[in-house]
Amino acid sequence: MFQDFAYLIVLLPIISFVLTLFFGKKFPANGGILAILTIFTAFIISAGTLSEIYHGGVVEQSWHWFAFLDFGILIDPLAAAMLCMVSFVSFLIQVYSVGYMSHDPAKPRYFAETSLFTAAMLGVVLSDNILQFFMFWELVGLCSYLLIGFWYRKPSAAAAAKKAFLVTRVGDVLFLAGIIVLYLNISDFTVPDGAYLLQFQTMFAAIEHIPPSQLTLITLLFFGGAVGKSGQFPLHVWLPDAMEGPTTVSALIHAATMVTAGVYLVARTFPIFLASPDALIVVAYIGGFTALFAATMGLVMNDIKRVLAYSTVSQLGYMMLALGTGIVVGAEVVGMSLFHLISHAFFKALLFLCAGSVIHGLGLQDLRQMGGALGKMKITGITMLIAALALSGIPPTAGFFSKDAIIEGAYSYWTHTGDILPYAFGIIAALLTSIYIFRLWFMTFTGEPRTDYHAHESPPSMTVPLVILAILALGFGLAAHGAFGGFLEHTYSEHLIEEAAEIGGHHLAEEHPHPPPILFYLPIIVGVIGFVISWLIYSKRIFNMSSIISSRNPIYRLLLNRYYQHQIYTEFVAITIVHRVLSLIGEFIDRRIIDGIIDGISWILIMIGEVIRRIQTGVVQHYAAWVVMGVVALMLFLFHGGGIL
Amino acid sequence: MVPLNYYLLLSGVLFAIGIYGLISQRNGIRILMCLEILLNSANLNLVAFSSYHGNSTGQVFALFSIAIAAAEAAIGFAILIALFRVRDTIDLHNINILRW
Amino acid sequence: MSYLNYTHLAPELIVAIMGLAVVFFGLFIPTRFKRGLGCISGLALIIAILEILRNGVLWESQRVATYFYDAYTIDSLSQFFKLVFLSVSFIVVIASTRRYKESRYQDEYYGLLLFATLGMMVVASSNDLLTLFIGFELASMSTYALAGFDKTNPKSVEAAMKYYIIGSISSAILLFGFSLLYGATGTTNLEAISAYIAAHGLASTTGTAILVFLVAGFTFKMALVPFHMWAPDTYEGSPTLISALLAAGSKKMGFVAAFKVFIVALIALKLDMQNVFFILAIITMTYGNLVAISQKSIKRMLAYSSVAQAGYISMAFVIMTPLAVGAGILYVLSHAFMKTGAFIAVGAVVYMLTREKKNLPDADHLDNFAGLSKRAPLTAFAMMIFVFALAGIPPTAGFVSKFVLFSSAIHAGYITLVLVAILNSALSLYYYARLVKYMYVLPPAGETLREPRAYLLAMLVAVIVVIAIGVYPAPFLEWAMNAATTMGL
Amino acid sequence: MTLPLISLMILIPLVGAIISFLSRTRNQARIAAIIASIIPLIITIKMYLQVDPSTMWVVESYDWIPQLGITYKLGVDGISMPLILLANIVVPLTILFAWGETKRTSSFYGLLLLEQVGVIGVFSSLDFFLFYIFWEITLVPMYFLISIWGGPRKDYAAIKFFIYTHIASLVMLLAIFALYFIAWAQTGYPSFDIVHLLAQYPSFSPVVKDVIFFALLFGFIVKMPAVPFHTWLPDAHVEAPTAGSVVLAAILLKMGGYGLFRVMMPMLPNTTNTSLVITVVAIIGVVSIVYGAFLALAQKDLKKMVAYSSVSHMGFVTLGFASLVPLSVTGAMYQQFSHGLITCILFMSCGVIQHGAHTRIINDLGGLVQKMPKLTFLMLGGFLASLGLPGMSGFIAEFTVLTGSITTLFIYVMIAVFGGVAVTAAYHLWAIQRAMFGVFNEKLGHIHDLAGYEMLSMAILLLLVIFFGVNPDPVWDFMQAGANTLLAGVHII
Repeated sequence: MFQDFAYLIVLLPIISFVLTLFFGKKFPANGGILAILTIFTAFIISAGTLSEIYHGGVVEQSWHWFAFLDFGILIDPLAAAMLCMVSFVSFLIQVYSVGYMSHDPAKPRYFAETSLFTAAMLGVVLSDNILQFFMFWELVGLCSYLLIGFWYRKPSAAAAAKKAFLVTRVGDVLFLAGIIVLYLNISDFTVPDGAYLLQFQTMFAAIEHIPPSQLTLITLLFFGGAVGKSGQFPLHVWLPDAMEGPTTVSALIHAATMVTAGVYLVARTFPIFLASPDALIVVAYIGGFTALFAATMGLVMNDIKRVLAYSTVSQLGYMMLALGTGIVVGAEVVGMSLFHLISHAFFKALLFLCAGSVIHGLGLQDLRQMGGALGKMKITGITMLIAALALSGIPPTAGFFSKDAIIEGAYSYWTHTGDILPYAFGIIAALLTSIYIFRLWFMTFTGEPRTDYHAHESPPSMTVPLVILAILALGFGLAAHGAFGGFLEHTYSEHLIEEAAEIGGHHLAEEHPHPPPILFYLPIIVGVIGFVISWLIYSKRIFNMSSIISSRNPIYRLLLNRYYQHQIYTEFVAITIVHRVLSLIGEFIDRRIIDGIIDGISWILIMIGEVIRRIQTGVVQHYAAWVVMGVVALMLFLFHGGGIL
Repeated sequence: MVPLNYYLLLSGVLFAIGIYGLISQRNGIRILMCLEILLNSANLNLVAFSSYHGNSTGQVFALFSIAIAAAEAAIGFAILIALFRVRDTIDLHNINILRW
Repeated sequence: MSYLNYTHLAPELIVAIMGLAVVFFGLFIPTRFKRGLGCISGLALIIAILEILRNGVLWESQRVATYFYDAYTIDSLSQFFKLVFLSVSFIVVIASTRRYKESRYQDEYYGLLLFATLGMMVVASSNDLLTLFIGFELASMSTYALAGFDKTNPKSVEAAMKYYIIGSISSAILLFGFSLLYGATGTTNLEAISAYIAAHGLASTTGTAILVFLVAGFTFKMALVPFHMWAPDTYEGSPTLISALLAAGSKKMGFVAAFKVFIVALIALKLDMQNVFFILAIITMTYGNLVAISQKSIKRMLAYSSVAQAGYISMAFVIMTPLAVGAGILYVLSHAFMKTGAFIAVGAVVYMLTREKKNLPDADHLDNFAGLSKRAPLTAFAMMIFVFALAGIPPTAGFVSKFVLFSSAIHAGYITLVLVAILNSALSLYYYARLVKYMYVLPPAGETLREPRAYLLAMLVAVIVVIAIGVYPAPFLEWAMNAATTMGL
Repeated sequence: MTLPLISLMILIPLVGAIISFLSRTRNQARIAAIIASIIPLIITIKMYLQVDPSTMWVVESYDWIPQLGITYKLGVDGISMPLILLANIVVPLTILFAWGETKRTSSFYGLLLLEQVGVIGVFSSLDFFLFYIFWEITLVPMYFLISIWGGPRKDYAAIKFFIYTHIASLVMLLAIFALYFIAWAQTGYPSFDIVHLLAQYPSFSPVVKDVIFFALLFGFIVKMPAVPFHTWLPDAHVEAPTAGSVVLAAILLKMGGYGLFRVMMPMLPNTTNTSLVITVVAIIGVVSIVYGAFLALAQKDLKKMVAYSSVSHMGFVTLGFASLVPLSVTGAMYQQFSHGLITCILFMSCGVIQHGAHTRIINDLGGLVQKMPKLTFLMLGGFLASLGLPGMSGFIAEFTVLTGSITTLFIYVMIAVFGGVAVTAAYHLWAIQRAMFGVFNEKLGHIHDLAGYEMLSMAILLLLVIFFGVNPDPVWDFMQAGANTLLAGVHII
């Protein structure tokens, strides 16, 4: 019954977007109420649909669009789980926004754009073909642009918005190229009845007709898109800057919507990735490396939101890592990855909302100025602690279950391929994660205030979502970790996965050996170690950090400058190479050479005219002489030359 | 009987003299005279050819042409007089306000 | 007994009689009534035009009648050109009724104009070197006098002077050429010449000499480089209406004479002729356009443009196919109207300006055209039409003529020639567009002007024909093709 | 009796133009103009609803110059109909946008209508003579629009535009002649009928084929314009008044693309060395896309940037044309249509900014959103559409061109994707960030937001862009039928 209204999941937020944008001022809460209601309805439908397909079956609907393409809805377990998470988290964030944004004059625009953002994300999840997926994907990018640049008067916000759009656009270009190459390979494939070209099911059916090398190309291009959207190395640079928008937007981008789209893309097209010999290895490496790389930067950031941003990048790396281990573990990794995605959505949304609450309550963003806020902001402090525990994978939080599974997957990968690196990345990153998140918590909530501020707890519309999310971050893993994997296993048929693995030349391990006890408990151990280190340094202050935190320390400087990526990406690549050199060379060619030739020709012609008009001296004898010369010349020409035709 | 070539040579010489005069002289009157020489060289030709071919067409042509030359000279002098009135000179080298 | 039936000579007779009558009655009529002579002349011209249209020779592709011992023929070629000459004269006369309204010498003016027209008509019909030469000289001498008609204006006299001297040289050269041609063939009848050469051949030296002399003689009228030197000076210095007559009428007489002599009589020299005209055409159009760019006097600019246009038309002598000659003839017709119209428009401007300020030097300077669309909207509009027609922008006569002419060149395989012509045509846009810019874009250079009605009427006639040929060229093209076929190509 | 609908569509704006030229007051002129430009739109819609796009329908044919086989023959099919629709949408909206024009209004609106006349004529002519006449007629009003209402370097720009494109048309004319005469020699009777001549083309001798092909190609791609024959465009755009730019970019450039489809497409597979020709055309297309994008990035003037973006976007048309695949050919046609709508918004935005801020130099602007929120909204919509955002018509076009072409032009498509798409986003975003967002530049003084009629016009365009981006079917079906017919005779599919 709910599934018949599946299209409303996207449509309602879009309606909300249009109405709020143009008539926002006339609605209660400047349109907030509309946004909340529509997203809540979407959540209800999503949840209803999930319950309907829980015991099998998928929802498929499509309408002809143009050419060979349809608009379509596909809700399988993967999509259903994702839908519920997106709509639910978005709903909570919207509720929270009513309080958080209460002083902003541009509320209608805010609610309109967030509605569109949610709609776009839901559209990505619902899509049953890769093109529609891409369209909503781009729409997500657009909304992130609008929302990050929400406070467009701030030059830094406008710049960050542009950067976010452009960097993810680089990934999108790769994704688009992937779709195009995919089309190249399946354009003459006979489409099964009831399906159409570029539909996921057609793609999967066509896997065996595509040469593996092309599959690798396609999947790597797809993964390029995922790297851009999900902030993986090396296209992660936009994500920390995306903090320029309102904190709720950060929460929306980092927890529920945009960044998970990349992971969802890989999960959605997982059979193709599996069928390619090398793609998943790349995914694993990039994911693992990103997890570690981002965590190192998270250690030294002083802006509360920036720490969380790098944490997001790092956690997304984990999700990618999980998917990458699929060459050994098989389709189960989709469940693993998505499980982490959802638990991450809860605790990361919680972290951001807490950070928002802190910023709201303290009026500060710099960790070095905070301290001792726990007394004034109990709810925020405690919920944030829960989120931090979840992030660092301390049992029994959701983060523990999800991250543990991933590291275990990496272990399987290690044992089957002998390649330890992804595992090592995962473990070290887990340690660093624990350190930086507790550093953040301790610096914010313990000790003495380092500046004068008047803290106050946030209003209920903000704290209630915090509490709900905290409960989820705490209990979700415990409640769902068994059922979740089982449910998501229905996403891809076993036959499809086996066939794909065969094409890719992978041997899926039947048995996953349990690691020896020391390794089994290692994730928890490093989590605790991290906590202890942070506690000692930032709460007990037993070390003097000034020797490390100094501009003379090259490693610290490297990290604080974020590996000089701004210099490399913006100043060198964007400004120097693309703008200065390439486009100015083009300008030179255009103005001086191409136009120069044209203007030169006309100048020469005019000059010739100026010169030869002097033949007309005005003296009639000269004219007579010309006549005679003409006669003589014609005579000579005819006697000697002639026949030029 | 004088051979045709002699006539042609004479007319050619006359033609060349006329052309030379036209190019080298500055005085308008002389120019007009040179024009007459030019026309007459052609008339000479016509008459000579007429006698050579033994038909009268050339002579008729020459008569017409002489008449036309007379009219032409009249117009030429009329223009020269008008020129002299407005410019006070008939030195054609100086008559060049229209140029380029 | 066709030569007893003189009805086909009616147009010539009308013009001749009226010319004499105008001069004669001019002796007795007081100046203030002399304007009527202009009206009568115009009436005579229009009657002649109607007569030509009425008797239907234009639609014939065969010769219709011959007179005076084969010296004078009536066929569609001759009638077509007569139509051109009469129309040009008619348009000029309309405008002149205003321009010379108060002149004492109106009778002479109209007389000379009619005689000039008559001379041109005789050339168009002549089938003998003698009649051709007489017609040529009649037209030339009348126009010498007309060119110097403003005899107190140094420019006008100087223009007449130059025109006269170069014209006389060319006449002499032409006559010399005729004499050689007569010497070589023993006849002056064009068809007889052709038949003689076909039967006995022509020594190549003699042939070349004849060809060069005749080319020099005719291209002087056609104003092909380097025999064009007089044209810019004369067109600039002459009274503007006479410039119109020279550029549109007299010049076309050169073309019809050349068509007759070269195509009818000297077709045996076709190869040499094509070579010569190939070079002349290319040099002429390029030179004309390049020099026109830097002109500031509109009359002089139009003169150079006229030189360039002559270059296009003379492509017909290179291509020498019936289609090309037909196209050339069509171009002659179009150009006659475009150029007359343009000169009359300039004349109107000059007239309007000098009416206020006597002795205004350089009244036709480009700067005086600034903002003309505000000062004299109708004149400016007509001028724009003529200028775009000259540039070959559709839907005007200029476009159609170029279209047919260039296409005939492509047909005959003269790619180089057409390429040069086309680039020239694009180049010419530069100065035409500049004039349009002055008229329509720049701010007005003075007060609003009162536009003289006679000029407007003259321009209206020209505009109508230019547009008519542009929009519905079929009948005009048919006439031109008929005219071309009578030459027996 | 059936009405000669196409002739009416040409005639009514012509009459409107004359009325407008003669009208004494601004109001008279603009009301005449808007009425005369909307009636063709109504006719178009009526025709749209009763048609079969796969063949030529609504043909009007009369003898014109029988000696040369010239006829007055008009007709529309799936290739031309959407473009006629585009022209008839754009011109009324342009007139609406320019409702507040104050300088020499009667001529202004008249000239805009004349553009409509010429363009509809080009899109519906089935006779080369007629085609060429209309093709040339479009030059004149644009020349006036640039040189009367233009910016500081209008003389240079106008004359450059005029002569440059005129040379191209003349070269095209030469090729038409060659086609005509050789076909005449083959069939024994003269005809300028486009379809007839194109049917004769395959049996020409090889050298002639190539010469004709490249001459025609030159004529069309200068109009498009494609690199390296594009330099007249930035100058013309920068100097032209807003309405002139709009008409120039939105419909005049489309004539080049239309020529490619109508004339070149049937010839392309029959050239002597088709693969070479395709390579050349594809390279031109790709270079235009990439080079245009980079040049746009280098521009300091907002309008010039938009002009270069036109070069870049029209490259997709060339690329789609070269591939000879129905999907991409349809996509290329769609790109013509879509670019026509999108570019209007961009140029209108530039116009409003120029009008308000008296400068278009991006670095001198800044923070305009605070004074012009409505404009910023519409402009952002246009910019996003232009950078190929899904959901807008540009995306459909570019995507289908790229996917369609990939099967035959793999490497070129890849270059276009990687070199063009990202840069396109970059310059659009860079410009809008610098010009519209950030801190308001106080030096700009007091700035009004856009007027109601301007907003209406831009908003309609934006809605159309979104409508055709979400639901391309109405035009797509037409173009697809047209493309299939075109390619059916081609045997390369």
